[in-house]
Amino acid sequence: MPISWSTATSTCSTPRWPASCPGRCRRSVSSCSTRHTTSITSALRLSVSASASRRWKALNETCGASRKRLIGRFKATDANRLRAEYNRLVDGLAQRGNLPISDAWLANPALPDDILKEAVPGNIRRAEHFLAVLRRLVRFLDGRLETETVENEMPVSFVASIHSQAGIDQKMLRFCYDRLHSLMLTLEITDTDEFMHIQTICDFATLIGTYTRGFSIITEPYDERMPDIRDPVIQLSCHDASLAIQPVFDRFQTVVITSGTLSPIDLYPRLLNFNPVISRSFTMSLTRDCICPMVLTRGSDQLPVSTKFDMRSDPGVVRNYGRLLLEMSSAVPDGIVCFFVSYSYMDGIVNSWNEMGILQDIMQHKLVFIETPDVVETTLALDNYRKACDCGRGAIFFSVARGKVAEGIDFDRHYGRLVIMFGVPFQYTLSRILLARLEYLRETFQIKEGDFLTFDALRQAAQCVGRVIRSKADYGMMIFADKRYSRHDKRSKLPGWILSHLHDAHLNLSTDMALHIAREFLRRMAQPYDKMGSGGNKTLLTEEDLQNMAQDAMEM
Amino acid sequence: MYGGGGGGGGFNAPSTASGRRRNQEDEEEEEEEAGEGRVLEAWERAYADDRSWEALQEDDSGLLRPIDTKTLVHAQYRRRLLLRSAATAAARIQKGLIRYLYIVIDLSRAASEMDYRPSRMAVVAKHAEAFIREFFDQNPLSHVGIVTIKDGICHRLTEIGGSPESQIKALMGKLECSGDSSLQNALELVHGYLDQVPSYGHKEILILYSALNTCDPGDIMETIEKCKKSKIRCSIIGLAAEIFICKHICEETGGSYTIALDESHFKELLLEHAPPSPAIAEYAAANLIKMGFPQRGAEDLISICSCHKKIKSGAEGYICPRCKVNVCELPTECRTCGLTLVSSPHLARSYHHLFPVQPFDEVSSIYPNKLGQKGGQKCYGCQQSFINPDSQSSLHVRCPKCNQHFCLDCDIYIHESLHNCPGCESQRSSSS
Amino acid sequence: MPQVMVVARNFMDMVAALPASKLDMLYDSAFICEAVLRSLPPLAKKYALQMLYVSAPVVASAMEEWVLSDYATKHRVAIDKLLQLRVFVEVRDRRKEVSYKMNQKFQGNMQKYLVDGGSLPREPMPSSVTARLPTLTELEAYALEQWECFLLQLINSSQIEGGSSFSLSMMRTFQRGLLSSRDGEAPRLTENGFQFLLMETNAQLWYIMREYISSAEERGVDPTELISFLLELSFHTLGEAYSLNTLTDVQRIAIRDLAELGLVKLQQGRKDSWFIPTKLATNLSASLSDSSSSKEGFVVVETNFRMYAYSTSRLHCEILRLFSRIEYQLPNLIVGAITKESIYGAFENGITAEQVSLAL
Amino acid sequence: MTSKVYSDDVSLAVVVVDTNPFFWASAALPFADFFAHLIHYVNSLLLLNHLNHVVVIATGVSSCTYIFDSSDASASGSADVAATFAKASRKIEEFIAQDARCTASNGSVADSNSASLLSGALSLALCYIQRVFRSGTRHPQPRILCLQGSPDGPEQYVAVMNSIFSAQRSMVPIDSCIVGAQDSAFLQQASYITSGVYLKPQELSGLFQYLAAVFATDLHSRTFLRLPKTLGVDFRASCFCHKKTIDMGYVCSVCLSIFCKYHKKCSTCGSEFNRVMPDLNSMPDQRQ
Repeated sequence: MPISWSTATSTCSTPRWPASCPGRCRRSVSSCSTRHTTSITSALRLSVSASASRRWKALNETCGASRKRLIGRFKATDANRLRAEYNRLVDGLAQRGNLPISDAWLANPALPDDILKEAVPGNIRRAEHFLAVLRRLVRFLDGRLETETVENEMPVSFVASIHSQAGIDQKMLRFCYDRLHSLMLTLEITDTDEFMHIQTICDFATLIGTYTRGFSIITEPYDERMPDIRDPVIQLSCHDASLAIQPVFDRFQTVVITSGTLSPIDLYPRLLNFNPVISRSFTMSLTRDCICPMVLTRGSDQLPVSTKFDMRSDPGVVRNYGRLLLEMSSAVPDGIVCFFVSYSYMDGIVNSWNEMGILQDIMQHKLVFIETPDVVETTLALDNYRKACDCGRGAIFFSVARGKVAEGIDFDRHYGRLVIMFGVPFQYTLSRILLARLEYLRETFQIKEGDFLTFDALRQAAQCVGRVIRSKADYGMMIFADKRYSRHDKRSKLPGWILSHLHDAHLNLSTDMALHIAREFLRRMAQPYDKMGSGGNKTLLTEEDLQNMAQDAMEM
Repeated sequence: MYGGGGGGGGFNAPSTASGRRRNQEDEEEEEEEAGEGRVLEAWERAYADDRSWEALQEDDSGLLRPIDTKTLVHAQYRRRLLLRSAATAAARIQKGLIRYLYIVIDLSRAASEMDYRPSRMAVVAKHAEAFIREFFDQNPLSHVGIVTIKDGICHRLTEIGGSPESQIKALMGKLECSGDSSLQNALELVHGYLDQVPSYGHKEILILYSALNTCDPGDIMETIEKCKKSKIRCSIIGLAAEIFICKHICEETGGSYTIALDESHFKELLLEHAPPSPAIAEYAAANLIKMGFPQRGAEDLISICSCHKKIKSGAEGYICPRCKVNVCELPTECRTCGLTLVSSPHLARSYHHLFPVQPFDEVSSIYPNKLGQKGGQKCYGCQQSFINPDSQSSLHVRCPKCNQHFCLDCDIYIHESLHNCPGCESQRSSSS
Repeated sequence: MPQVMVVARNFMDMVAALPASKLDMLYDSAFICEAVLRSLPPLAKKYALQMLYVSAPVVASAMEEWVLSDYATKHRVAIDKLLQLRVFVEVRDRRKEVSYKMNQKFQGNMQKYLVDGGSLPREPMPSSVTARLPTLTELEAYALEQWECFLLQLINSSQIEGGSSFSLSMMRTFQRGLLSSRDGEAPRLTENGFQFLLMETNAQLWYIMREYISSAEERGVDPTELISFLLELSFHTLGEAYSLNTLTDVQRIAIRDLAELGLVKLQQGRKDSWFIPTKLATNLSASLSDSSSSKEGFVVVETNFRMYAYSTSRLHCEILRLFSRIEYQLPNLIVGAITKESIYGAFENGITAEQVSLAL
Repeated sequence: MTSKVYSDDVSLAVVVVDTNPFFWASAALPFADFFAHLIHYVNSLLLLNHLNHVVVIATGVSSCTYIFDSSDASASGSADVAATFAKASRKIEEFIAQDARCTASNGSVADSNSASLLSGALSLALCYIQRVFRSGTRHPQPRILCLQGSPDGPEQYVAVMNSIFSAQRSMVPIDSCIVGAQDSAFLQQASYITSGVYLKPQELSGLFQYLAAVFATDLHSRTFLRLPKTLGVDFRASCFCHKKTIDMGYVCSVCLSIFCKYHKKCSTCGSEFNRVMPDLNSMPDQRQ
């Protein structure tokens, strides 16, 4: 099971967008793409499903094993090294002090410095004790997993129950991560993945030990989607993105947050609770209008298409989506990326396409690759997808909004001439985590569920389609295939750089019209053009251009 | 009267990038001012790009009349011309005049698409024919072969040869399309053929590509390398959209890659390949070729022609100067002694590439007859007076050498077709 | 349109039909010769030219040598034509061998022409005498206007264009064929009348002239004189003024009628009057009507029988009105619809469907 | 439709007249008579069809010019054709004089067998014909008639050839009537390539008869007629180095210039020749 420790990715991602103004982040000390920070939900996830139970044992064993090995090491290692380690544990503070501060927060952004600065409590300083503590903790969690009911509690109560049942107090919990870390350092353990699970537990412990608010622990014995199979899960979910960005604000005096998908821009200060000095949304400066967003609402048969629950399983809709993809695959060169709202939906629709024979027809034009929850498979698929694009065979990549691909992978140039967003990627509204989070948001920030949901969905959508164009030499088309996109409240939440290119004529298209537009667009884009941009639309600013701008700014 | 305007608009719009951009812009604004609910239907979209109706004006009596596209056409012609003359700036420009060209025509499934009327295939064939004629007109000593791709395999329609007719006939015969297309197979095949041509020949491939993908048996990159090694210049004209691999091929082999916007643009792009490209020095080895210039046989003599083995009276045959055998048509290779037989007109056809007429410089109409003493108000070439009422601009050009003035039409004609300056030709001093 | 040829040739037939003596008389005037020559088929022209300086008769068989064997028929046609018009005269020498020689008069005239590229029938009046002459464009406008209003006259004789009321003789001319005038009611257009409307201006001209000439016979006027005069007329210079005094009285009568048709423009000077030939006149001898005389404009007919005609001329409008309901007229656009009634109306007048579709 | 039936008749004839004084000085037929024949011919063309259109271009040793255009004649009224002819003859005299003057001025070529500027005249003619083409759809059928006496000028080879091909491209036949002593290889090729008629009359005194018989007929009716066939067209090239005609020679693969013997370096495009076939792979590839 992949463990997405999302906060770890919230560090300086160099500003990508708009890629036009060299002097932009000169004054900033740091800047980060907010994309990730807000999505720091579902932090930890221990699975004890049948398949994983073995792993659970393995976990225990590893605990045991590691402990034994540790003991062994103690025996083996000479006194001074032991002392050295001991010292480090004792005056962790000093140690930390020596380390450059930035490293500290980079290494562990989620934990405020005060923890780091404190010394490790005595009762887990010795390795044996620490391991014993871990043992107890694991056993406790194990116990919790036995439960038949869905529980949702705050860290406080959870910690309390741990204390009562496992006799581990908050302080100890808080230091698990740290302690394990140092332990591993000492023993120079390299094969960390063997210890992944134990680390997970430590992380978990540390987090609950640290934060009293903004998180909640959710224990679900069953997966809602398949309520008969027992699949108990303990989830620690973070509702408050501001926690993650907090250290950044503390650490730097000037923070510039840039992103291609910050919209509506006013929502962010509330989510990340800070008050912006300036908040600007820039339009994209392009030599030619090289992106062509379209909203496709109807299939060729003029029937509406959508992924609303009532419609998504309708064969008509499925077929229309299929036809759309087929037509496009015959008209668009090289790479096409498709995003679906969820894995389950993707599986479903791809299956039915297969049955309808649409998939086979598509295969005649392009190879089809699918993203799976498995990282390795996905990377492999991506590789081959790229190859297929390079060698001219043409390929389609099926992917999922909010998936790994949607988050991190670029489909620029010929790797993505077209991206189709099938449906509006709303979150799975019944999930406990989401509910909990919405509740939290309502209480703390007075943000309405509806707003947040659409905002979140559209941001996801924008982010998906944003994969396709990465520079102004590049060009690509974006199809939002759902009738709901044509509604103003939805559309208006799209970022400006998309809206500015979204002609009114492209707001309510059917498949055949979209096809025609696509052909036109591709031909137009294939024509040679002057890279520098000419006259009115100058896109590459020179030094003096900037100075002039500054001048103007001064004057007004 | 519609035809003129529409045609003009349609023709001008794609060719100039700026024109393109302008069109898009006013298309945008047009659509912005079109209200919220309003949706351009598909057929409307087709016209939204080239807004040919804007080219129409009304004259005082309310009659429609198309704007005179003459100046526009002339402007873009001049751009072409100057471009060309800039390319051949060097006084002694080397041109690859002996070309071995394989035209690869994609007859895969995609060629049956109807976005070109009546179908891509038909359009391609039609213009390919025109191209072949034009090609031989411009490069008489060159050879052309046709290869078609169909069902993923590709086979040679006609082997490389010197006469247009056979090629065209073969092409017109074979017009149905199916299956996938494979660039690699095509390149492999043609590469195989082109490896045999003599070293002084310039090897070229021109691919007219309808499909948007290629199903290759092996690694196409290797094939590209091979072509590159054996100095084969691949150019591709795409009918639908830009494909990465095609771009790659052309960049690697020094060819040009263009995408046709519509039929007229396609024709334009295709014909750009007719004039010989400036020879890249190492692409072909310069060499002296021994050639024979046979004379028509005398009326009375009856002989057997070596090509068809038929009895011919000498009149419709030529006599190889070396081995005195009778051949039917020129240019060809003597079957007996292998001597390349050409007629001097064949060579002469391509001389204008060597001695181009230098571009005339434009003269504004403010002082029409100050410079041209002889030219005066009239075009020296066609005697048409520059001051014609209907066209408001009496812009004309002047030959820098003989200072004669010419009207725009003559200017185009002289540079595109005639290739001598009448002024210079009718002066003893400069005529030699 | 085939009719044009028919008409044009018919005229020459008429000339040919004249008895030899009259023909020779005609050939006295160089213009007749010229006109006749020009009306010949290409090959015949060539022969005439070739024979021009040959005084001795040429053997027919030798002539056949001139053409390639498989075009002998054309050769035949040409020769026949020449004989018919007595441009060539057949002579048989004692060895019964057919050979042709050229009509002396004809030959003479032609030779003269070649030397001094054709002179003029009569000197134009010095511009001092004449008041300001209309410019060519004015003249053409005048001619067309006249001609059109004459045609309009044909279409609905009820409406009379201002000023130009046609003389009886002319009307009578039209009666023959074009208009079926049942006594009592106003004359209406007949089938070939409609056909006539669809012809090229030049063809129409010829047609009318033929009618005119043949009708002239009834009026006891010698057709040859008319013919020669008409042809002469056609060689006058466009837009020059010629005095009426140079004309015979027959010609004077004729010229009045012609003026109504717009062939010539009459002007009254201080002491004497003169006539100015218009384009129509000068085109008389032309076998081909040049494009300027045939008016621009075209008709679009939709499948719903709605009809858009791009034309400024009232004439077109009227012609269309014959078989369709004109809905409205823009400066350069006539919009009409072909309805059941309208088409029935057309059939009433004996206009056939073919003609209608032909017209469109 | 009508136009189609008749337009075969209507023809535009551009007559190129050689007024090379060096030639006419020693010609069998005095220029005056020749000109008279010409006038007859032009008249006969105009006679055949009043829409026929004749243009006369004079080509001298060192210049060319238009001397007669029936269109501006008819514009001023077909009446004063005679006047226009008078003007024409005046013009041609002026031209000859002026031509002689500039020949004298650039005393480069004063030898007796110097050529007239055929290339220039042809170029002018073609330009004029293009204009007629532009004039509209029902333009007359153009053709060119060259009345040449003086010998060919080898230095005009390329230019003449260019004009010939251009004529061929626009389907303009080039008829040629040689009034001089020897055949003209240029015009032979011109007539052959553009499928015109090449004629060298034996009896110059009856020139008009030839003109009327052969060159007066329009293109359409030419197909019926038995016209003089061109036999033995000389297709041999003249080498660039010595301008002498050869029937076997070396051609530069880069610029196709012809040499009568092997050279190390092409004098036209300056590319070096290496006798041995170079193997391509050994050559350095400048692309990377």
